[in-house]
Amino acid sequence: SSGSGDTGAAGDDGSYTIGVANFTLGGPYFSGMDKAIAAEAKKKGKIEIISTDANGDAAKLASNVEDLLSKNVDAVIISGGPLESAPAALNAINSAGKPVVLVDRKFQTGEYTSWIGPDNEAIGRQNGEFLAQKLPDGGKVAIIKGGPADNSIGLARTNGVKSVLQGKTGITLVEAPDFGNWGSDGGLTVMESLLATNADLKAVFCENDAMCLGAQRAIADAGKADQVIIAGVDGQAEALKAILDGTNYLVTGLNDADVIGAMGLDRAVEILSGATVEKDTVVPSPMITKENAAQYQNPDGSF
Amino acid sequence: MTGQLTEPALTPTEPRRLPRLVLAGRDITVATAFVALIALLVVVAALTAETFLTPTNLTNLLKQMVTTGLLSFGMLVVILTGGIDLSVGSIVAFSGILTAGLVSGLPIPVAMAVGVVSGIGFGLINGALIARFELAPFVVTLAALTTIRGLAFVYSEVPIAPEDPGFFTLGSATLGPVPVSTLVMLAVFAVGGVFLTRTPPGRSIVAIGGNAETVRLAGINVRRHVVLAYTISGACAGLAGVVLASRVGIAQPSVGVAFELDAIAACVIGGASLAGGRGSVRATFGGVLVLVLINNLLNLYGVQSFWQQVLKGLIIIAVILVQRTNRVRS
Amino acid sequence: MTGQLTEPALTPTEPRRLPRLVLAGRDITVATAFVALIALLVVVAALTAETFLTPTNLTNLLKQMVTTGLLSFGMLVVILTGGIDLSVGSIVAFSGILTAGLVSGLPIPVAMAVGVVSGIGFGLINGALIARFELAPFVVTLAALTTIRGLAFVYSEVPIAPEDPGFFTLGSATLGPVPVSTLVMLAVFAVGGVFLTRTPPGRSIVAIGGNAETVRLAGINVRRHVVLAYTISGACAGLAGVVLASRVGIAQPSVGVAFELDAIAACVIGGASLAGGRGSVRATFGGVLVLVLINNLLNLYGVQSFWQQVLKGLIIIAVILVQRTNRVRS
Amino acid sequence: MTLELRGVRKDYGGVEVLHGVDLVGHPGEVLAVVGANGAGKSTLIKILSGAQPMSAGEMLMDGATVDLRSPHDAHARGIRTVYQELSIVPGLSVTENLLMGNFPRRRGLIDWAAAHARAQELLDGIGFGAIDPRTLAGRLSVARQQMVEIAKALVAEPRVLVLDEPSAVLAGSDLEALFALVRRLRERGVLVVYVSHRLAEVMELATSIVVMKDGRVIERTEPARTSETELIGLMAGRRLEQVYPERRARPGDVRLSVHGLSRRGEFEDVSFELRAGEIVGLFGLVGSGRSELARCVFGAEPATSGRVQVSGGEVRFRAPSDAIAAGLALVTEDRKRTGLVGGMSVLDNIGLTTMYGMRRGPLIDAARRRERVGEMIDRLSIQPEGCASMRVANLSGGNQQKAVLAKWLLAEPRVLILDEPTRGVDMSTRIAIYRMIDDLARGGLAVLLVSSDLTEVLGATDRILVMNQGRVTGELRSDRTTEDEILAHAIGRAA
Ligand SMILES: Nc1ncnc2c1ncn2[C@@H]1O[C@H](COP(=O)(O)OP(=O)(O)OP(=O)(O)O)[C@@H](O)[C@H]1O
Ligand SMILES: Nc1ncnc2c1ncn2[C@@H]1O[C@H](COP(=O)(O)OP(=O)(O)OP(=O)(O)O)[C@@H](O)[C@H]1O
Ligand SMILES: O[C@@H]1[C@H](O)[C@H](O)CO[C@H]1O
Ligand SMILES: [Mg+2]
Ligand SMILES: [Mg+2]
Repeated sequence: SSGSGDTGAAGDDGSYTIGVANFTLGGPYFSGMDKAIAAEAKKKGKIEIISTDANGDAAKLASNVEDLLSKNVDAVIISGGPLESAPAALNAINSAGKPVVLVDRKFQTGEYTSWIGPDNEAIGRQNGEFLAQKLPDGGKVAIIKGGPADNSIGLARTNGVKSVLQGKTGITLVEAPDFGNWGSDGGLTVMESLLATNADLKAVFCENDAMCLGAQRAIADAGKADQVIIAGVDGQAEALKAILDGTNYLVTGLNDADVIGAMGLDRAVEILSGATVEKDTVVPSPMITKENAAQYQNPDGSF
Repeated sequence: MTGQLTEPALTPTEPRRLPRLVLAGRDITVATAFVALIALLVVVAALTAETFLTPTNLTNLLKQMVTTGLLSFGMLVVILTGGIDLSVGSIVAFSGILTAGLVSGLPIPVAMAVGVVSGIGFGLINGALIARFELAPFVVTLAALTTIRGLAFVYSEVPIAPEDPGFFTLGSATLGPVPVSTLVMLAVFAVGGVFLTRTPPGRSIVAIGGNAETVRLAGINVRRHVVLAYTISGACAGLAGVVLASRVGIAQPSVGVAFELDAIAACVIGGASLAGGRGSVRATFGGVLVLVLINNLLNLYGVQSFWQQVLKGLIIIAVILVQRTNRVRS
Repeated sequence: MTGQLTEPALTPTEPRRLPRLVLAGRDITVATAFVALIALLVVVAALTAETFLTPTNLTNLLKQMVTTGLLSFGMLVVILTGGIDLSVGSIVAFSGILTAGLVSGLPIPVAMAVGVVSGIGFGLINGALIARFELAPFVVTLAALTTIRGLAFVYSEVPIAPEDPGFFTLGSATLGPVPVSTLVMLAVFAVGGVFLTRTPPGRSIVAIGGNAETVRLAGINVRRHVVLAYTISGACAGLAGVVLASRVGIAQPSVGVAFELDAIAACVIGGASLAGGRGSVRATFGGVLVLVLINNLLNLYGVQSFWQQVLKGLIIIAVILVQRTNRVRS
Repeated sequence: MTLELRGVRKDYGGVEVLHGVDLVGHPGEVLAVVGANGAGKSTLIKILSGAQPMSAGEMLMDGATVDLRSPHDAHARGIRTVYQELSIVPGLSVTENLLMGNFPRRRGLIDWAAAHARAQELLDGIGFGAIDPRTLAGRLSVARQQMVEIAKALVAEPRVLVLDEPSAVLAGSDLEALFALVRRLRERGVLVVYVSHRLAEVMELATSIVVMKDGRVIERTEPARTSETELIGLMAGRRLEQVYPERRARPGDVRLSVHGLSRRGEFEDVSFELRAGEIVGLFGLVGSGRSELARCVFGAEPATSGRVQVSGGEVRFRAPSDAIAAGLALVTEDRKRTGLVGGMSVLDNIGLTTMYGMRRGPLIDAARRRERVGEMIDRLSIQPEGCASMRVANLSGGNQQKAVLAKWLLAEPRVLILDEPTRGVDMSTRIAIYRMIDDLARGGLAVLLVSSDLTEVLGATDRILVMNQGRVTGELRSDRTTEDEILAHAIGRAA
């Protein structure tokens, strides 16, 4: 715990200041997680949160972390978004002797105290198995990636799907050449192009729900809602609704920003109070279908 | 001195250097070359990509040109005055999410109108700052890009997906094989063409880009016309935002990043000068076609995303090179 | 109005009312006002944000200005010729990932030099296309933005994090309280200032933006100087990419998106005219300071991210308004 | 309408350039304003036309005080101005330039057919019918652009028409048309304010003449009561000696020789020689191709065919830099577009051509440059005092012209091509320029003087080449020819 900082009033009474360094808040998943962290802190009481946004600029993330350290926070939570690593930021935190908890994104390099996030490859496999089961006679399955190419989370999800489907007889995989940029508008245009080149698609997997929601519209517009089924990732509210409504959106793998955010904050507090904690914690990602979708709907959730 | 000249001197016939083919004061060689270029692109596409001429793909093309098309027309108007509007992408996001947010409480057409009006409002503010205080358009609209994007997120951090299926009509309905949204865009170009060539405010906007001081001396209110230009751009962006949200079915505060670049590119590919005063509605539409065709073709060929980027840039250079070479030669 | 008749009235020039004090051709009132503005920002910051004057924060500020600073100087040179360079963000990404990729095989300084050279290469190509074929800088560098971004991904789809701690030195070492990277940037500004005001090529670049035809007829190779300008911008972007990668400790092909906008904003806040021929190295540095201070302050005040964006845009408008009002009044 | 200025003062950034000007003009009068470069003529006109506010004083129309806040105010009161510098919109048709803001409409839309017809009618009506209203204004020659400019001021008949050096770019029938127009307007009761350096035409056209000097009106007279010589003396503040120096050329070696030079669509098969110590005039009507020839010889434009030799050696200029390296210099005819960088200082402008040669290490040798440029400023008496650090665009028109000249003289050329070098330059400065050219020629310089001013061509040169429609149609000795003979060649009717 911290010493005599202006803002860091840490102590044995369990009051802490925790900094949150977001790489970007420009996506609902990320702003949802940021809110979940704040909400959890409020629930716990006596914890002050200082949240920063690097607006997608890696150097700014490093500066923000330095800013946080100069404000003498007790711990830092990093939501790295599409960033693959942030050695400078991690080094700064380490040399300040503060713990750092990564949420969602696990960095490839550098020392961190603890990570909480999903097993993306597992989510992909789970989706793959579901699709294989829904397509016993095989068929064309399209994959829509978020991009850019250096995005390891998306890669893991796609690899998961591929690892299951590639072997299956009768199934052909079609990877869209361009990226959907993790948004519904991107999902829509990429799906439109896919449908033009592959009229006989049977299913589409998107690396997140937002893209699937756009893809679903493109499929509906093309009058193929009965032909193409959809599988996504995240458990975004609109996706849950589509699944529950019995549309051709059949499945998603839960990657709950609310849960991961809350767990991240809990983990930081645990560390600060001296507990020994697991280094890497995989948050389970149950498969969500029409049967169980209702139980994951959370009107108070931020994502 | 020459003044005392008694005999009427021969006046040489002029103008002397003109392109070889002239029709109604335009050198049609450049325009023809441009049409030929687009035709060539289409023919190459049709011959090399089997799926290019399928109805789905053609409908796709028609849909995919809507956003860039709408933004490009508005951008052209601003570029003609010698300005630029970098804020259009953010306006797209704001008007879309605003409309989607209002749909729950208001009739859909009203909500959509409000979305467009928000674009008009932002355009007005841009124009007023630029015209009234003579600030550089680039920085004003760059600041607007930032502020309006922020406002879109302030309005709603999360995407909004209206339930009412009527919300999707504008974006998904078709008239025969032609999407309604495409017709909306074509109507904007048609009306816009008449506006710029045959109405006094339209001509004033063109003239301002050529020489604002002269226009001022002619007793025309330059400021008011500059404001008008940015308002038109804002309106187009607002409309594009509404159409896009309706098409995607979900409005996101994060859409539209870098949309302004494609719109500007379309204008310049169509021969518009960023110094103002030169640009044509038809050629800008051609520029939109070129961009949409490039994207479509690269996708049909299945070119990998980052190679797509590499090629897209190179093709744009090639297109303006061809245009340029032709212009110099004629 | 003889001199100004054809100048578009909307570009904020010093049109009719001239400042009262003129020193060596500069209106010092505006410069003074600008310095006062920055000083005011600093004082307000120091008084209202307790942490502003802490050594950590000041060091932070110094680090935060490096990328924008380097890019802004290069951008200024290009803007002076009447051009623009939108490709700098992509060059940052390319040179960074190239350097990081080479570090495993080459000595670090050599790898870094190669990174900078890649920027020079891209600048050369931009400049050659613009100067040789007289293409619009906006579109050429927009195409380059796309192509070079694609090439960064072609070079490596995944981020590269060199193991050798020597790679981090440039980005993290300090000389006393001052980061080495900041010193590098300051050196660029110092040398650049001398270049633009006191060397023949520098003066030629400024003159070209004022009236390229006059410069050509004066026997100066305009094309070569335009190429030089883009090459300088490319070099600055290459250097910025290397410094950034070293600072972050990892190179990603996706970094640098929209960096060009801040660089352009810095130049214009510093009073540069996008029409070319007007702009100052010192004032551009002031523009960089303004931008960095705004970001820093909004952070220190703990303003919520989206509101930061809203405010950042508004503050930029306010700053150029103050500058403008002052220019007109004096 | 009677227009009156009382005690008008104007200062630019603290420097007063008009020190209390009084002026009265009546309907049906052609009021000529003459004065040396920088005397304040253009400034006065800007005040008359609402383009610049006065710092002190008042303006009255028919006895009532008026406050012009903008050119628009002036228009509304019937004051129209044709400025010294062109202000057409080059990318628009002549019709549009003329009718801007006043288009005929049908059902809300502009009726272009009617608009063109009206423009044509307008041009015909003022004697400029040769201009096709559908052409893009930028495609017209400078002379024709100037005529469009004048036509624009007459779309609605003005009560006061202000013309700032309207004849500077006109010649021949165009000039005749302008004079006829001014006379017609006068008869119709319009007050015409006419600024010109061409005193002959002032004597011919004006009903009254106002002489300005150093920001003051120092004399009001009439053509019948004065003479060109007297006017020149008043403007200069001293008696002027002979205008043109006595030339006794002793031509030396051939410096420049041009053989069969052609450039498609502009000039054809042009051959001539220029010797050291010679001043050769190049006369022709506007549009005869002289400027193009000069630019081509200078390497600014490539030739289609033909050869150029400098001092006997074959040269191929791919760019002006090659020509400059070979010792050529070209003072272009359009100082604003091709002679100056308006936003830069006088120092930067004059030093532009020579800065690469004036280096210390990588830096410009600032001290030496300042000194050399300073010498040039003194030699050509470029005004105002201490103008080296001023923006060149803030100099008066004539002084800008001198700055261009200074730039090229600083380069110490061996062959100097001057394209209308005295356009807009006052008489005493002209005399200085002629003297300087004469001196330089005596020192061995070869000079080609392109000019539309017959007296100048006759007086300042040794030999005259005459061009007509892109061809050299005559070569005459200045001391053995007449204005009529030159003109006959120029219009292609020489025996
Ligand atoms: N914008 C300006 N700023 C500062 N000084 C100016 C400006 N415009 C004109 N001047 C100065 O005012 C004086 C009068 O200039 P003006 O243009 O009225 O002269 P003029 O009589 O028209 O000369 P010319 O015959 O050369 O055209 C000159 O000394 C000139 O340098
Ligand atoms: N049809 C045209 N298109 C483009 N530019 C033209 C055209 N006609 C003339 N010009 C340009 O206008 C300028 C003035 O033209 P002008 O008719 O005075 O010809 P000129 O040969 O220069 O005449 P002068 O004999 O008076 O020098 C020149 O720079 C010329 O290149
Ligand atoms: O895991 C998250 C989410 O799936 C989001 O939708 C995109 O970015 C990833 O990092
Ligand atoms: Mg004048
Ligand atoms: Mg000429």
